[in-house]
Formats: sequence, C-alpha cells, structure tokens
Amino acid sequence: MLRKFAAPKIFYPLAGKLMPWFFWTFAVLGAVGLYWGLMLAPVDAVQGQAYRIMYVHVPSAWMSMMIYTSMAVSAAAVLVWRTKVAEYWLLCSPGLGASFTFITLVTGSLWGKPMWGTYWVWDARLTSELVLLFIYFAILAMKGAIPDRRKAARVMAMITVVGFVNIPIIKFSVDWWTTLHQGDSIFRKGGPSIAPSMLVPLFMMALSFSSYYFWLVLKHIRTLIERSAA
Amino acid sequence: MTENGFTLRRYFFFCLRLLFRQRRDVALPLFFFLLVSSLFPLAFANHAVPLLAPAALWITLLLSVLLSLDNLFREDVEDGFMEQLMTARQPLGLLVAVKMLAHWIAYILPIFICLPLTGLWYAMPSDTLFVLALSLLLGTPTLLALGGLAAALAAGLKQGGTLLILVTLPLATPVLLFGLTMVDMSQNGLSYAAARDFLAAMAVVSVGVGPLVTAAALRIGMD
Amino acid sequence: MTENGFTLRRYFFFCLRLLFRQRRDVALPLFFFLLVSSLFPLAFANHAVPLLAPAALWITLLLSVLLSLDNLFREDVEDGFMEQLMTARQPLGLLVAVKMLAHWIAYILPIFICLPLTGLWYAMPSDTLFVLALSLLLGTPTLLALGGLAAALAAGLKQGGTLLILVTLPLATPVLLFGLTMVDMSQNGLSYAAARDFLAAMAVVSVGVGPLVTAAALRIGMD
Amino acid sequence: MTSRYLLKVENLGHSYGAAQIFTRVSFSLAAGEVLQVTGRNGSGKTTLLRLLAGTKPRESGHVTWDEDATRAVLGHKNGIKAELSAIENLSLYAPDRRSCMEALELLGLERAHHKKPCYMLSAGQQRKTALARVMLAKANVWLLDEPFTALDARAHETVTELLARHAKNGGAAVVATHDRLDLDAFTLREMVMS
Amino acid sequence: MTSRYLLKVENLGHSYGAAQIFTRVSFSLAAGEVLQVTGRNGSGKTTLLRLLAGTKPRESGHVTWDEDATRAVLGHKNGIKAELSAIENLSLYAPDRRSCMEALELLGLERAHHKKPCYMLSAGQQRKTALARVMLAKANVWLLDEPFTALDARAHETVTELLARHAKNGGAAVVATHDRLDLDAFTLREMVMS
Ligand code: HEM
Ligand SMILES: Nc1ncnc2c1ncn2[C@@H]1O[C@H](COP(=O)(O)OP(=O)(O)OP(=O)(O)O)[C@@H](O)[C@H]1O
Ligand SMILES: Nc1ncnc2c1ncn2[C@@H]1O[C@H](COP(=O)(O)OP(=O)(O)OP(=O)(O)O)[C@@H](O)[C@H]1O
Ligand SMILES: [Mg+2]
Ligand SMILES: [Mg+2]
Repeated sequence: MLRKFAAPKIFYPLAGKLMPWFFWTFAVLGAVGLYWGLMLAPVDAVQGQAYRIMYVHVPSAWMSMMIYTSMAVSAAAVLVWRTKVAEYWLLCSPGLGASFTFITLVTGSLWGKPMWGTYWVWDARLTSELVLLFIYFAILAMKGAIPDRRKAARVMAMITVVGFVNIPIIKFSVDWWTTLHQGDSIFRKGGPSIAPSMLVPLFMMALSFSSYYFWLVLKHIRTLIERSAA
Repeated sequence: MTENGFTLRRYFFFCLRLLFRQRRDVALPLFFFLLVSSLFPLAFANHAVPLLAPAALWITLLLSVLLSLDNLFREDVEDGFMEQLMTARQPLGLLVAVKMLAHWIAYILPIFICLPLTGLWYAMPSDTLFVLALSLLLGTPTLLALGGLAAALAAGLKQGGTLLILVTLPLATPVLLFGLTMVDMSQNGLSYAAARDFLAAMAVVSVGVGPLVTAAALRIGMD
Repeated sequence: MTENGFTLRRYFFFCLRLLFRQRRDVALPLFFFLLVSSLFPLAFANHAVPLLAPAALWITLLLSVLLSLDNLFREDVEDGFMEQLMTARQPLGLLVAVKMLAHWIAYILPIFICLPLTGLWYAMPSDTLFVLALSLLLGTPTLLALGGLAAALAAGLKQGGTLLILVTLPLATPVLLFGLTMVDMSQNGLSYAAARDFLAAMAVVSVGVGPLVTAAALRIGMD
Repeated sequence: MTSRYLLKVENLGHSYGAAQIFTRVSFSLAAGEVLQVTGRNGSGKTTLLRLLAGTKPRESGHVTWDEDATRAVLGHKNGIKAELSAIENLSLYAPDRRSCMEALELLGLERAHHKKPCYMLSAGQQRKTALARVMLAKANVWLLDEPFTALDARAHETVTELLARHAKNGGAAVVATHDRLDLDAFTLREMVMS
Repeated sequence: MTSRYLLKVENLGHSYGAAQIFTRVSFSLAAGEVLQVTGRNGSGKTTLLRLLAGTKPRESGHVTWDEDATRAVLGHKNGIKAELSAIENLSLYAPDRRSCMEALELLGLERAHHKKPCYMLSAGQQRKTALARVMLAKANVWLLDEPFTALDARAHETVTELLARHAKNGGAAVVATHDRLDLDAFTLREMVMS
C-alpha cells in the first residue's frame, strides 16, 4: 500500500494535489500565529517581552528534529527497498533541516543573552543541537561530493541512520544532564505547563512551519521527478 | 566448491603483517596520542590540569583513532586490492571485520598499554584512571565503526581524510559525551552504570552492524 | 630556449582548481577547526572555558594545518605528476612555494575568516581575540613550512599522515608556545612585542627557506 | 561439471549516467573456452569484466554462473600490496611457499626478486606477480583485463601457454586485450565491443 | 641547432644497493633520431629513462644535454590529475583550448570525453591524455616509457606516426617499449638492455 504511493508515477500527481493545501496552511496559520503570538498573547510574568522569541525558537527546534526523523525514515526505506521517492525525500530535506537548526541556534542564542546573560553555554542540549547542525553539514557534504544522485542518496541514508542517535539525545538531554536550558514544558507527563493563550499561537506556528517544509519538499521532489523523466 | 580464495585467518595475518610493515613501526598513533596529550598540560600551563585530564585524553583518543583510520581503505581501492576483496569467497563484511580487528590490535591496543603513563603525567588518581580507561575501551569499537564507515565512503569517493573527520566527528560526539559523563559521575561518587551500559550497547551494535554497513558503503563507492 | 613547460601563474591556478575540485568544498579543514574547537568547551564543560580558549584554539589550528597537509605531495607522487613537476622548466622550489600558497588560500584563510565566530563561542574579549588571531597568523607560515617538509618526506617514503604529525608536532611546539606567550602577555597587560617578533622572524625564514628544503626532500624521496 | 556452460551472459547492458556503453551483450562460456574481448579504447571491455566479476553492480540483463564456477580476477591495476614482497602477497592465496615460488619462476620472475617489497619491482615484474596470483587461486574461470601490459615477449608467450593449458584442463577465461591471442581455434572465441 | 647531438650519454651506470642494473651505457642522440630501448622486464629501461629525465639522481657516468634541448617526459604512470578533465589537465601545458582539443582528437579521444574528470576515462583514454600532454609540451626530446600501454591498434599507429613526424621536424625521442617501433631505418636506432 505504502509502496504503491511511493512510486513516482503516483506520487507526482498526489504531491501536486497536496501542495496548495500545505502552502495555504503555511501562509494563513503563519500570519495568524505570528500576529497572535507577537501582539495578542500576554506578557510573560518572569521573562517579559523576550519570551516572544519562543514563537520562532520552539517551532524551528521541533522542525529541526522532525525533519531529521523524517529523513531517517526515508533513509530506512532507501536502504531496505531502494524506494525512489524516499531517495528524493532524502536529497531534498537536509538543506531545510540545516536551516531550521541554524534558526534554532540563532534565536536560542539571542534569547539566551537576556535570560542567561550569555549567548552561548556548553550544555548538553545546546551542544547536541549544534552537533545536529554538523550532522546536517556532513550529509550535505556527501551530497555535494557525489555527482550521481542515486549513489548520493544511499550514502546519505547511511549517515542519516547512524546520526539518528543524536535525536533522542537532544530530546532527553534536559533530563539526563543538568542543563541551563529549561526542561520540557509542553510534551511532558501531566500536560503542558504553559498558559493556553500562549500555547495556541505556538501550535499554529508549529503547524505553519511544518506545512512550509512539506510544501517545499514536495515542490523539489516534483522537479526531481520531472528531471529524471526528461 | 573447490577450496580457493583466502581464508579469514590468513587475511588477518596478512593485514597485521601489512600494518607492521607499512608504517615501519605501528607506534605512530601511539606517539600521536602521547604527543598531543602532552601538549595539553603544556598549553594549559597551571590551569587545573588534573581537572581537564579526562576531557583532554578523550579528545586525543578520538583524534588518534580517526587519524589512524585515514587510509583504512583508500590504499586498497587505489592499488586494486579492493577488487580482490570483493571477489573473495568470504563475504566482504567479514573481511572488513577482520581488517578492523587487526587495526585495533596494531593501533589502538598500544595506546591502552601506555595509558597508565599518561595518567601519571596528569597526576590522576588511579580509580579515575580506571573509569577513564574503561570508558575509552568501551568507546573505541563505536569510534572504529564510525570511522570505518566514513573511511569506506571517503575511499570510494576519492575524498581525503578531512571528509572522514567531518563525517565522523559529529557522529562521535555522543560517544565522547557519554564517556565523559561516566568519568564525571565516578569523580562525584555517583554510579556511572547508566552511561557505561549505554556505551557498551553502542559498542555491541557497532561490532555487529558496523562491518556490514561499511561493506555496503564500499560497494557503493566502487560503483 | 623555446617557450615550453608551464608557468608559475598557470600552475598556481591549476593548484587552486584542483583543490577546489578535489574536495568539492574546501570548507573541510574549516569544519574540522570549528568542530574540534567546539569539542573542547563541550568536553571541559564549565571549567573555565574562556581561560582555556587560546590554548584550545592554538592546538586546534595546529592540528587543522597538519591534517590539511596530509596528502600535499603524496598524490603527486602516486599519480606520477611529481615527475612532471621535477622535469618542469621552473625550479622545483618555486613550484612548491606556489603550491603552498594555493594551499594556504584554500585551507587556512577560511579559518581566519571564521575566527571571530569561534571567539564568540568561547566568550573571548575582542582584544584577546585580536592578539590570538595575530599569533595564529604569524604562526601559520612556520607550521606550513614544517608540515610541508614532513609531507615531502612522508610522500617519498610511502608513509602515511601519522608520520607527518609525528615529525611536525615536536618541531611545532615552540611556535605554539610563543603564540600562547603572546596571548598570555597581552591578557596580563604586558607587551607581547618580543614573542611577536620572534614568530614573525620564524615566519620570514619559513617562507624563504621552507620551499627550498621541501624541494630537496622531495628529490631525495624520489631516489 | 554439472552443466554445459560455466558462465552465461544474457542481454547485459550498462550505462554511465546518460551514456550507454553497451546493450544486449550475450554469450556463454563453456569449460575449455577462452573468450577474447577486443574493441577500441573506451568500448567497455573493463566495464564488462567488472560486471562479470561483480565489482560493479549489474543494471540490466542476466549473468548466470555455474555452481562449480570459481573466479580469479585481474584488473588494470595489479591488486598487489607494494610494501609486501611477491611471496608475501601470494601467501594469501596459497600458503605454501614452494608453489608460490614455482608460479613466479614459471612466469619469469627470478628468485632474486621474490623477497623484496613489490614497490622495488619493475612494472613488468609487478604484473607477473599479479598473474602468479591468478594461477595460484585455482579458480576455473579467469577474468583478465589486459594481462599482457608491461610484459616482455617471453612472458607474453608464457601467459599464452598458461591460458592454453588452463583451457585444456577444463578451465575457461575471458580476456580483454588489444593483442591477438595466439590460441588454437578450438579454444579461442572472439567478441568485438563497439 | 648548435651541435651535432641533442643528448649524449657516456658510461652511465646504476645500481640499487648491491644490485648493479647496468653499467657503461653510452649513446648519443641527434635531431631526427628515435632510440628504441628494449630488453626483458627488469633490465633497467625505466631506470635509464628516469636518469635521463633527472627524476632519479645520477650515480656514475655523464649525461650531456644540448643547450637547445627541452624534455617532455611520460612514465609508466600517466601523471595526470584524476579529478580534472583532460582539457583542464592539458591547460597547464598549453593554455589555449583549441590546441588541447586538437591534440586529444588527433590521438583519438572523442570530444565527448574531453570534459569529464579523468577518473571516469578508460585506461586507454587516460593514456591518450598523457600522450597529448607530451605533444603539447613542444619539447624537442621526448622520453617515453612504454607509450603504447593500454592503447588500441589505431592509437598505436597514430603514436608511431607522431613519432615519425616529430623526428622529421628535428625532434628526437627515447622510447622504451616491448613492441617493435614501425619507423623507417633512417630514424630508428635500437638499444637492447640486458
Ligand atoms: C542556542 C541556544 C538554544 C538552543 C540550541 C536551544 C535548543 C532547543 C531545542 C532543540 C528545543 C526542542 C526540544 C524538544 O522539543 O525536545 C528547544 C525547546 C525550547 N527552548 Fe531552547 N534552545 C536554546 C536557547 C533557549 C533559551 C535561551 C530559552 C529560554 C530561556 C529556551 C527555551 C526553550 C523552550 C521554552 C523550549 C520548549 C521546550 C518544550 O516544551 O519542549 N531555549 N530549544
Ligand atoms: N565512472 C565512469 N563514469 C562515466 N563514464 C565512465 C566511467 N568509467 C568509464 N566510463 C566510460 O565508459 C566507457 C567504457 O570504459 P571502459 O573502461 O569499460 O573501456 P575499455 O574498453 O576498458 O577501454 P580501454 O581499452 O581503454 O581499457 C569509456 O568511454 C569511459 O569513458
Ligand atoms: N627502488 C628499487 N630498489 C631496488 N631495486 C629496484 C628498484 N627499482 C627497480 N629495481 C630493480 O631494478 C631493475 C630495473 O628496473 P626497471 O624498472 O628499470 O626495469 P624495466 O626495464 O623498466 O622493466 P619493465 O620492462 O618491467 O618496465 C629491476 O630488476 C628492479 O627489480
Ligand atoms: Mg579497459
Ligand atoms: Mg619499466
């Protein structure tokens, strides 16, 4: 069933149908979420206005990990079944993943200055996120080093799978080590510890970011399919 | 089928002989380890050397392992020996495993033998040294597996040692982190079992899966 | 004599093109630098990172330069191109100098461009960073010359990169020490002119004599 | 022998990117046969041999090996270790020194050269070491890519004789070469790549 | 031309450690002459050529070059950079693309192969690139070590023709090869190493 959808012939029109949905989700939720988050949401009792960076920081942090996870899944498909679409997915994703990781690092640093008094500390979460950026770079370097696309995809798949250990480390770093970075406040046992009026725009932003990612990836994959058909 | 091709045992000794011949002395990664680990106390002067010892030694080991792996497969690809390995009766994964074992014996083992000496330099208490040695020992299989994979990719792709390091270092960081956590825990009198088990689990996976993945990478590179 | 053989200018661009082609991106030593220099603070956790910054960066630069030199000449020897260089109209020493210059531009320059970023990580005050950068800059010609010489010896003797590091590291230690002295002096508000002048003098000698010695080493190796 | 052929190739094709090197190469090789593959530079001889050896993944077509078939491969590159001596190199394929030395001497590499590291050997002497390896592997199908490279006239003859003897003993070979193989008509078959 | 010979060799000898490879090799080479060096594997052809090229230090004897003489060297190894294309490799020796392409096409390397990195070329195609380099260097003395390696029959002929033309234009060459050079008697001189 899944493998049927993974055939380029079926995937191509399907992607074409989905793309406008993703685009409009991205645009509308992004605009609303941003306005809500930056203008309407209440000022934080402890952090003041600075906390608003959260509306970019947290969704891009999630994206950086979500994109990697999606790559790891496609990597498995590439290595086990040699699925064409999974190869394309793998080829198109790391650039975007690296960008979101970069944004996370930059917004986190900017947020760190008022909160912790420094742009950067070497604690486990920050470092593992930086390592994620380097892993993305390594994957991109392999892509650049191999002119042949299919070969490149298989090599990238291997590195992606091996590098996946880093994802749980990012996620659980706040529990495993004592860190300056705060612990999970949303996806945790006993429900989120953030006020709903702050939470809703956050989720909107997250949805908007992921729609943006899907929209771009589908677009790139379609051009790749077109190019290989030509 | 008739008896032909080379056996694993013969290939193992072939690798060892080559390693010992090629470098004249296999002591070079060891020297690198000793040299670089002596650079740290030198460079850091009086700033709390014993405190830094585990970290400095871990980084040095990491770099020594990666350096020693630089041309693990490149030479084989360049002189055409890789074709012999690929057409051998034995599966390529096994041959790779044998080669890595020989590599470990020739390059990594001497480092462990000299570790007490380094501990002395850094004035490390012997129980810290023990935990450090254990963490390094548990770390090396994973480092070797990661480096081997990267070396296989680099060899097939005609890329130099720097690519190897670029690919391996980020992947190796978790190993480093857990290794240091182990030492840290024990220094603070806490149980380091969790980190140790994690490293051990990674080592087991590396030994089991590493050679297979590396073999696959080699085949892709030869494509 | 008729116009033949290649000119220095053409060889310079040939080298650059090769460097950029070979590695796809020349950013690799840079990445190595960034990666390793981020390993240190990570490994040392909260133990006085800014205090260690100059030493850590110096060691990392040292290793990046040496690594980038790993196969400076080995490939030329292996693919037979060295014979072309040795029979060229231009003296081998000049060709070596040109090659090292290209190498410096492709591999070392990017590191300096990214140095401010690293300074940020280590939370270094900008005047320390400036002195550090100056000390590194004055150190690189000497490191390159030493590494080049070792690479030439290693290429002829069919020895790998570890020999290179083994030979170069002890020789490079004085450079490291003077570089660190410079930073130390300035941090303590003293004049660092003496150390700076010493490094500069070494750099001048290296640029002048290095390529000649390296060329001689290459000829011996080809024997 | 359990079947009529040791190796059967059907509709084999290969392309590098968009460039199709060859399509629909078919032949079968029985015991006692030597297939000479000729063709201009770049016609795909090496590619074909590597596909047969399995060192390059097959894209289209079928290659069927008889279950008794064992391969010995010689490529453009010798595949010997420069730091080891000829004898040490061969010891991987046949552990007893005597047979190694016999193979080397048969090919014309004098005893004085058996023990020095191979990087001290001349080009032809290195090629001879690699050929000795093929002989020692005791495989029944030889895949040889330009075996005569760097060989002098006498060694050239020796290799031809070895091929003839190999075929007579029930072996088979695929040989890519620009020289004409001097074998009798029963043994020799030819294929021109284009 | 200011003198009767381009290259004069007197009593040249070489030994590796205790093994003396040759002693008292003497010859002189005038414009218009091609010297073919033959001899069994390991007889010292490559050593001789490297002594002439100056890539191996001379031990005994004299090598005198005419002051007009310029050398182009081709060894067993091609000396081309695998990551660069044929054209890029040649651009070091002759910067204008047109003459590079002409040289390559003359040797039979089709235009389709001029721009891909050389590691994607077949063995013969790589050899052709290296030979094109020799042509482009515009030297009057060619030192060629087994130039015909990996070449197909047509390229073999072409190289022979190029040698003849080079000699006619006042050049000279030393060629080590196991094949017989097919040059006219005025041009060809022979030396057998033993
Ligand atoms: C460069 C510095 C920083 C980096 C690399 C970073 C990285 C991350 C990452 C990877 C996550 C996602 C974790 C997950 O979903 O499991 C995250 C979430 C978060 N970060 Fe940061 N961060 C940085 C600085 C900061 C600062 C300064 C603050 C505020 C004081 C902050 C507040 C948060 C919050 C509230 C979350 C959401 C946590 C949750 O509920 O899951 N971060 N950050
Ligand atoms: N990796 C590669 N990528 C792209 N093209 C390649 C690659 N390898 C070989 N080719 C091309 O494929 C063709 C066949 O190459 P191959 O090496 O099989 O030829 P060959 O018949 O062995 O030639 P030769 O007689 O020169 O050895 C050549 O035109 C070559 O340029
Ligand atoms: N570095 C070395 N050390 C010791 N002996 C060497 C070395 N290089 C070559 N020889 C020996 O010197 C002799 C001459 O070698 P050379 O390469 O000149 O022979 P050649 O005539 O070119 O042979 P071929 O036809 O095989 O190319 C050989 O017997 C070889 O074993
Ligand atoms: Mg071929
Ligand atoms: Mg020779």
